[in-house]
Amino acid sequence: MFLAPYGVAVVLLIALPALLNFGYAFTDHTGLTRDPQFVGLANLRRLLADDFFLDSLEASLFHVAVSVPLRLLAAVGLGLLLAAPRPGGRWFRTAVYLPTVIPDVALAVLFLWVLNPLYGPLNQLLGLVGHPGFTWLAEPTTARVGVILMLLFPIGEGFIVVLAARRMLDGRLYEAAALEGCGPFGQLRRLTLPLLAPVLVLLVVRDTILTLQVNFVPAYVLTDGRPANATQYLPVYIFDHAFEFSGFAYGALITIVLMAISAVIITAQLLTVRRWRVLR
Amino acid sequence: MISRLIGRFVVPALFAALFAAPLWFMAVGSLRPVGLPPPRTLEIFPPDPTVAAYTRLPELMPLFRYLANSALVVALAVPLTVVVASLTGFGLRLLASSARRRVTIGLLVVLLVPVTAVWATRFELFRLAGVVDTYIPLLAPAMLAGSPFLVLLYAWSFGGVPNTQLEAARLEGARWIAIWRRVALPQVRPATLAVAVLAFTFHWANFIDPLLYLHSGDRYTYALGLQFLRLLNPTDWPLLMAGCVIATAPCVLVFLLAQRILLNDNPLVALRSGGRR
Amino acid sequence: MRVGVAPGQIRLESLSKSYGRVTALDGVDLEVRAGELITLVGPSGSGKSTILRLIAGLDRPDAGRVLVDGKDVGRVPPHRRAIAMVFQDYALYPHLTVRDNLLFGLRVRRVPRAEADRQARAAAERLEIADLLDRYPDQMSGGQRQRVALARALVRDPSVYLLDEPLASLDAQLRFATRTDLLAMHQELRTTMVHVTHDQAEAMTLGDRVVVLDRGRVRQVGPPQEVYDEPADVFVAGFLGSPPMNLVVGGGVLGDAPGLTLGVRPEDLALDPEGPIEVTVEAMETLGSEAILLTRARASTRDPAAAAAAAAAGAGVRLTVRTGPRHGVRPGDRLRLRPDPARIHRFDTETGRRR
Amino acid sequence: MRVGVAPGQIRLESLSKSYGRVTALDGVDLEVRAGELITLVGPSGSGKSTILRLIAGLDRPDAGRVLVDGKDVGRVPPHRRAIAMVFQDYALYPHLTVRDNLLFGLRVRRVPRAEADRQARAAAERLEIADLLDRYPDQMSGGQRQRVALARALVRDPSVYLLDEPLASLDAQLRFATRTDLLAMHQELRTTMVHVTHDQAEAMTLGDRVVVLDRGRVRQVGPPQEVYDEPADVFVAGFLGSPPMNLVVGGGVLGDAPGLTLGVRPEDLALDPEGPIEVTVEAMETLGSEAILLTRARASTRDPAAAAAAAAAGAGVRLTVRTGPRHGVRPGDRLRLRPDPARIHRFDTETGRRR
Amino acid sequence: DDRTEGASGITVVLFGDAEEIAGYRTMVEAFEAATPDVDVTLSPVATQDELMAKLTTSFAGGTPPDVFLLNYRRYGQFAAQGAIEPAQSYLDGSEALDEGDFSPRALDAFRFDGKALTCMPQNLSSLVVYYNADLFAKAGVPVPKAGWTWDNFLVTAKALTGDGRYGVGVEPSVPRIAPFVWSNGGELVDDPNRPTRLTLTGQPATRKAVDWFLDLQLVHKVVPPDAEEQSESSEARFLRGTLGMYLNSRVAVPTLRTIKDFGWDVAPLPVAPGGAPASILHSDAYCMSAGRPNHTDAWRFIEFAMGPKGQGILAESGRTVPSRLDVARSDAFLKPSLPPRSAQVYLDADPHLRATPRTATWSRVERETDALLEELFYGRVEREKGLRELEEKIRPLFAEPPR
Ligand SMILES: Nc1ncnc2c1ncn2[C@@H]1O[C@H](COP(=O)(O)OP(=O)(O)OP(=O)(O)O)[C@@H](O)[C@H]1O
Ligand SMILES: Nc1ncnc2c1ncn2[C@@H]1O[C@H](COP(=O)(O)OP(=O)(O)OP(=O)(O)O)[C@@H](O)[C@H]1O
Ligand SMILES: [Mg+2]
Ligand SMILES: [Mg+2]
Repeated sequence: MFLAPYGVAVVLLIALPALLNFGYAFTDHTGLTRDPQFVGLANLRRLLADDFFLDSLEASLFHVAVSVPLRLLAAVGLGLLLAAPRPGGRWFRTAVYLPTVIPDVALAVLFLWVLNPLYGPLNQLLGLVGHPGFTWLAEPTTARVGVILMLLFPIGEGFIVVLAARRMLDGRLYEAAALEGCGPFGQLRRLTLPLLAPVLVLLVVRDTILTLQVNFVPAYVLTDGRPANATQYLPVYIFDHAFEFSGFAYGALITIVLMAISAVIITAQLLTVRRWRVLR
Repeated sequence: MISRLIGRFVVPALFAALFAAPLWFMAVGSLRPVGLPPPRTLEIFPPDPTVAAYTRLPELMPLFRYLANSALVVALAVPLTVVVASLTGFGLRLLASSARRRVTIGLLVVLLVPVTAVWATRFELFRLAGVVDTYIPLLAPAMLAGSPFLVLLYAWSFGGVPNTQLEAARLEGARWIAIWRRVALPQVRPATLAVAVLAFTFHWANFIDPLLYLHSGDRYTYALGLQFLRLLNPTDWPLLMAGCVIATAPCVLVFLLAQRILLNDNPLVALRSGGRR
Repeated sequence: MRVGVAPGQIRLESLSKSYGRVTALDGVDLEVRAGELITLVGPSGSGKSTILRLIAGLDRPDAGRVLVDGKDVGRVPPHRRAIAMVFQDYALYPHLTVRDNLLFGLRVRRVPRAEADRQARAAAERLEIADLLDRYPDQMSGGQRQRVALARALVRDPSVYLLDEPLASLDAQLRFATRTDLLAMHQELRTTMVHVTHDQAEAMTLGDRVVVLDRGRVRQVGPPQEVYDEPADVFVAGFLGSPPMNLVVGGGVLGDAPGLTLGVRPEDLALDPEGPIEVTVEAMETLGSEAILLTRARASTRDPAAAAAAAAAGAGVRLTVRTGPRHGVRPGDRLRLRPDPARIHRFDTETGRRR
Repeated sequence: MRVGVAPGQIRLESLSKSYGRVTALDGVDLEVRAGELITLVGPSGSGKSTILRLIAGLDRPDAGRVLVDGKDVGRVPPHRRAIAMVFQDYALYPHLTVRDNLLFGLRVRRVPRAEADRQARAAAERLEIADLLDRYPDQMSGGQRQRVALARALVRDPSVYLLDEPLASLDAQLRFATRTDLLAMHQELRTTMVHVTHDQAEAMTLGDRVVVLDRGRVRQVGPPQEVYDEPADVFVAGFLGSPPMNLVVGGGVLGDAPGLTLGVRPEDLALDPEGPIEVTVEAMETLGSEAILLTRARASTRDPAAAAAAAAAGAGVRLTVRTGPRHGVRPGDRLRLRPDPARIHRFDTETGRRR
Repeated sequence: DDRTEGASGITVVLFGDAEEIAGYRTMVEAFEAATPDVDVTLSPVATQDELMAKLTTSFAGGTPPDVFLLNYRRYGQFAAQGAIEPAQSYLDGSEALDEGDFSPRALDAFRFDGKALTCMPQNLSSLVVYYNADLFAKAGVPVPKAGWTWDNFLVTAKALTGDGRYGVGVEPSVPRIAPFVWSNGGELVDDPNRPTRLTLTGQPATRKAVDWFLDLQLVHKVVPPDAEEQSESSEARFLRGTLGMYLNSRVAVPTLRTIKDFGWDVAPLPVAPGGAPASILHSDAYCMSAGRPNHTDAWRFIEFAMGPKGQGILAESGRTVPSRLDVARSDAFLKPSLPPRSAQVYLDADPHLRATPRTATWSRVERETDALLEELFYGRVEREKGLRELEEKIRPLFAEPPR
């Protein structure tokens, strides 16, 4: 009963539009007219011959492969580092969370500034240690790094989850381990990480989805696919097709591919995890 | 002792500073005089700070109208988000654990649907409902409780209300909705505050929905307005940063209210405690 | 106060309930007389709480019926049954003061304000918590909370009280006092009360009759002393009494009885230099007012199975003896015991039933 | 096994510890002999766990010293003290099997694999959990977990065991059995054990000596029976024994004693038609092997304060009587009681100390 | 409120920065004052990307705006779908407007099938050279004048470069490189009407122009290098007085008018040696969505916007070169109180204006080409290889999507 409003909203606002969208994938819908014709697998054939799609796929996969572990590392590392109660601890945590509340557009604009090769604080910081810096958004690799760097900051939700999960662990276990001769590092390796494993898996899955699909606005504003399509992530590519190049149906097809890829990656993650037997 | 101090304070402080740095640069950048070439060396604080950028903003766009619109949207959407999230979280809480796991997986699947997949097709729905160019489409994310995270936050918090209390209330003749409102909600006020804050930042920053579903320029929200600034005179970094500061400041202020709970030494206890006080 | 037939008679007819694959209740028949204080006792998971929940209407039975005062209440929602329940953790609303806790049910049932206040005050006074009305639950001790929970039940003026382990979270001293209060309250109200505990000592002290449950089935119903003195089967014999009854398969040192299991309670074994059973004291627990001796006898049985088992375990039969304190016995001493022949219990080894 | 002076002697010297504004310990002096099983008992919050934590090195004292085998261990970190601790909630690692739980400490200390396996298996066998080695903690019953926790402590082969309410979360039957196991284990190992409980019955049954704590202070130390028979003050008298000792300020029906409080245990009041105290039975609890009578006597005292108090309460002195079962008494009956004059305890009403 | 469905209101979607939008707003207010029975909902967005997103969602959702402003390089995909109500018949039947009032070059760009007019172009901008007169004086080089050549341009640029300053600011993109190609007699694509591939390397004339353009950066280094451009756009540089010449269309003028510290003016593009003058059309047009119930009111709005009054208002903002010739030739445009003085330059370019192809896929082609040109221009890839790969990569994009 309580789930009803939400359920209705999900059906109306997500399931139904998504289904419609899937339907469009096999038409010639451009988004501009309202009489899409069924064209079967023509879009699929086009996709298979599309070099730009491959670039885009590569960009996305690279991004996920680097960004998810880094974001996780940051969220978990900081979560664990700052979990222990200490005077002023809340303010440290607040500082870590704050970038998460910056609106996407503002974050991207801010990073346009941070990554500015001559005036940007990042290169200036590098200058302090004698490094000439990079033209961040001009080189394919550094542009990707720049986007990853930007997305390393809004990790607040994962951070909070780790904080909370860490606090839920029984302090007794740590005392028991200490009595058995286990130092801080051993406690991290033998207690904290294994015990947090279910939460970490959840975070990885969530972050994978998010990274693949939703961190769209900042990447879009920061680089818009440049340079040389190095940051033409799948959502950006979908957006361009669906909304700029009148390729609505084609965009819909890539959307399906994106969902499939997400599902495959997540399944792979879960299978790996099962092999490690961290979840019973 | 020293190493303990480093471990406990210096390292965390370094990370905190790292994460606070972007905001600092944003604020500092907005205080530079308009039109001045940017500095080529690291500048922790501008030599002669000025608020000129802020005073120029209202000249360039209907700043206060946009802000008022944003405020209106937030004022509508945040309560709705809280209601939906708490109802759903409560519903989730009442489910047996196996059903709960299934619904949680369902939430993840919902996350799996790319946003791009629903933008245009949702429009059709809104047109059928006749609500295009009203604020109702902007409330759609609120109907979805902002994000599954908020639902789970509530489910988590309600987990602290023992079954027996709910049953006691039922025996005393309370309907479920009354139990939700009079027994469960008052016990998770901190969670409500936290959800409200997160919902605030979400709706305040929402950029795509207003772009797609609002037509009238005088209904635009501030997130859209910020876009117009991006096209302005590119030497106007201070102006752009001032725009960002205005976009960010309400979120930061509101968040500072909630950090007491969300970032408490013991967030779970903080979320669940506080029936009163 | 009430005229005619006192209400509050409950009948459970072949009640069954499963949660998923777990069978919580498996055909329970039980009759609770109006005005009776009956105690359900059994190990954890034996279905005690489930019975209360079915009576209260919080869950529905898979099979069987619940009759209150002769009427099937299967379709009556919980709040329409004149039943109040006190939960193990009291289930006080932590965000409300004691007063508002008492008023909660009245408010949701839209009882007029003045009337509601009057009733709440009356209940509070009867349980001597009138001076706590403005406190919050976490500002009170366990015993006080307990009384608030009772007062809240009282406000409903129900014809049946269901008490789910109301004393479990109190410490020993408080438990003793609250037990007394509960008894006094029942003696005064004379309303039907169904009381649940998993503590066998408590089961013996509260209630006119005790119902022993095991894995969803009723094993025995009767007055406590009767159940103690004449347990219906091995389970009841082993469950009630602390330390539990000594049970010897095949009779052994208690006298040969092939196919039977003989039992004797620790207090029915007397130290007697002339006694027939020779034992070695292995350990000893002094409880102030009494002592428990843990002894081991040499198994002298003709039941081959029992003998084999004893031999396999590499040890004789263990016998627990309850005796007075200050008797000068030390671990390692050899003693002789004499069982009270009138108090030897005989059970069928196969079925476990009393013979 | 060990040669020379057995290790495991512990000395606490005026140990104090505060948490924020809460004083958990307030100048505790205590000597635990090597090989002794000593029990700390006291109400909740009296500082029992704190003492264990200070001995283990999990917390640091604010003042005072902890000496193990004569050496101040103030600067020795927990894992360097040869101390094993069993926590009330067992603190088993939930993500590890029983085997890995047992191996945890050995792995950390880099004991060679084969040797580690051998030790773990030995400990498991000694506690009869060898067949549970592949289970996870949440797949076991409370008693089994308890034994795993003990086995884990055993693997360390420490010179001191600290047991923090190891039996608290077990139900009565299991508790009895585990208590027996613990005793047997101590008798076999003869290693120093410090055992904590808040249950006075348990305190009486386990341990060579018992230490009664109240609000961070030691009230009495001694063998259980001695503490029971000669409580050092009113607190100890009231704390040990269930039901607790009857205490009458000013002596009252127990015989006039101005300025003193007289006490008599329920089992030292005999039913005697000739007895000097006339009482009315208010309620009765039958426990199978015994019965408790709750009676009320008319206060006949010359101590004006006590008389006034009794009058104000509108009632006479309550006396609890422990007697055998099956005596045919009913509530409302009038009886006469005779206290055992040799067992009347005398306390100073002002200081509470024994006189 | 039935503005989206009813007969009394129309929705107009426009793009532009804050100042441009302010100009449109003034015009809409004037229209509403003149036509009280039509209520206009002005729906501005910032970038053309956002415009496209907004248009696509509203078209797909079935409620497109009545009128929208669209660049000619993007209208092809709309026209190809029949999503635009062709303007020709309305213009023919109009009493207020006459086809002859407007620049034929601008109109031609919006004849999708080559004959009938699809949208009404509101402006007629062209690529020109803005120059910092003070820097020229300081460097002692003559100010550019009509008919100057690539060589003059390069010499000037070199003279202006140095001391932290650069001679030329230009972004590497199709619309910037095209006029040079055309001036040299080359073509960007194989067939301007039905293009199937780029011809940057194939034709010598084209190749020479491309090389000359790339050399500005790669050889002569008169254009700010990568990091400099990334840090500070050419426009910002010009505003700051550290850039000699800046290539852009009329769109830059409102911003350049904020310059207070030095004099600046505008000049035509240089001509290829032996070539002809050429420039590229920049034009945005008002389009009407097909299938809307209210074309009459929509057309009335366009009539007003394209009339002397509407064009005048926008001309005053400085942002546009009016497509309406009478307004363009009026003093309102030619003799404003504000720079640039030589506004005639924009009009003189009119006869030489050319447009890029207007096919359904052109905007995509242009966008991907721009991205790759940028790589070449800043020397991130080797020239020969880069050009060849560029052509190959772009080639499939010309194909129409499956129908
Ligand atoms: N909501 C439920 N879902 C699944 N299983 C349940 C549920 N409630 C009870 N059970 C199972 O039903 C059986 C009986 O439970 P019940 O709560 O009646 O036991 P109990 O006798 O009250 O035990 P305890 O003394 O531990 O409270 C147990 O095995 C329990 O695990
Ligand atoms: N970490 C802590 N922070 C604050 N106060 C504490 C802490 N640990 C213990 N205390 C306080 O110190 C006092 C003694 O605590 P301790 O745990 O030693 O009591 P205990 O005798 O073990 O009680 P229990 O029987 O309830 O376990 C209590 O008042 C307790 O509230
Ligand atoms: Mg129960
Ligand atoms: Mg403790």
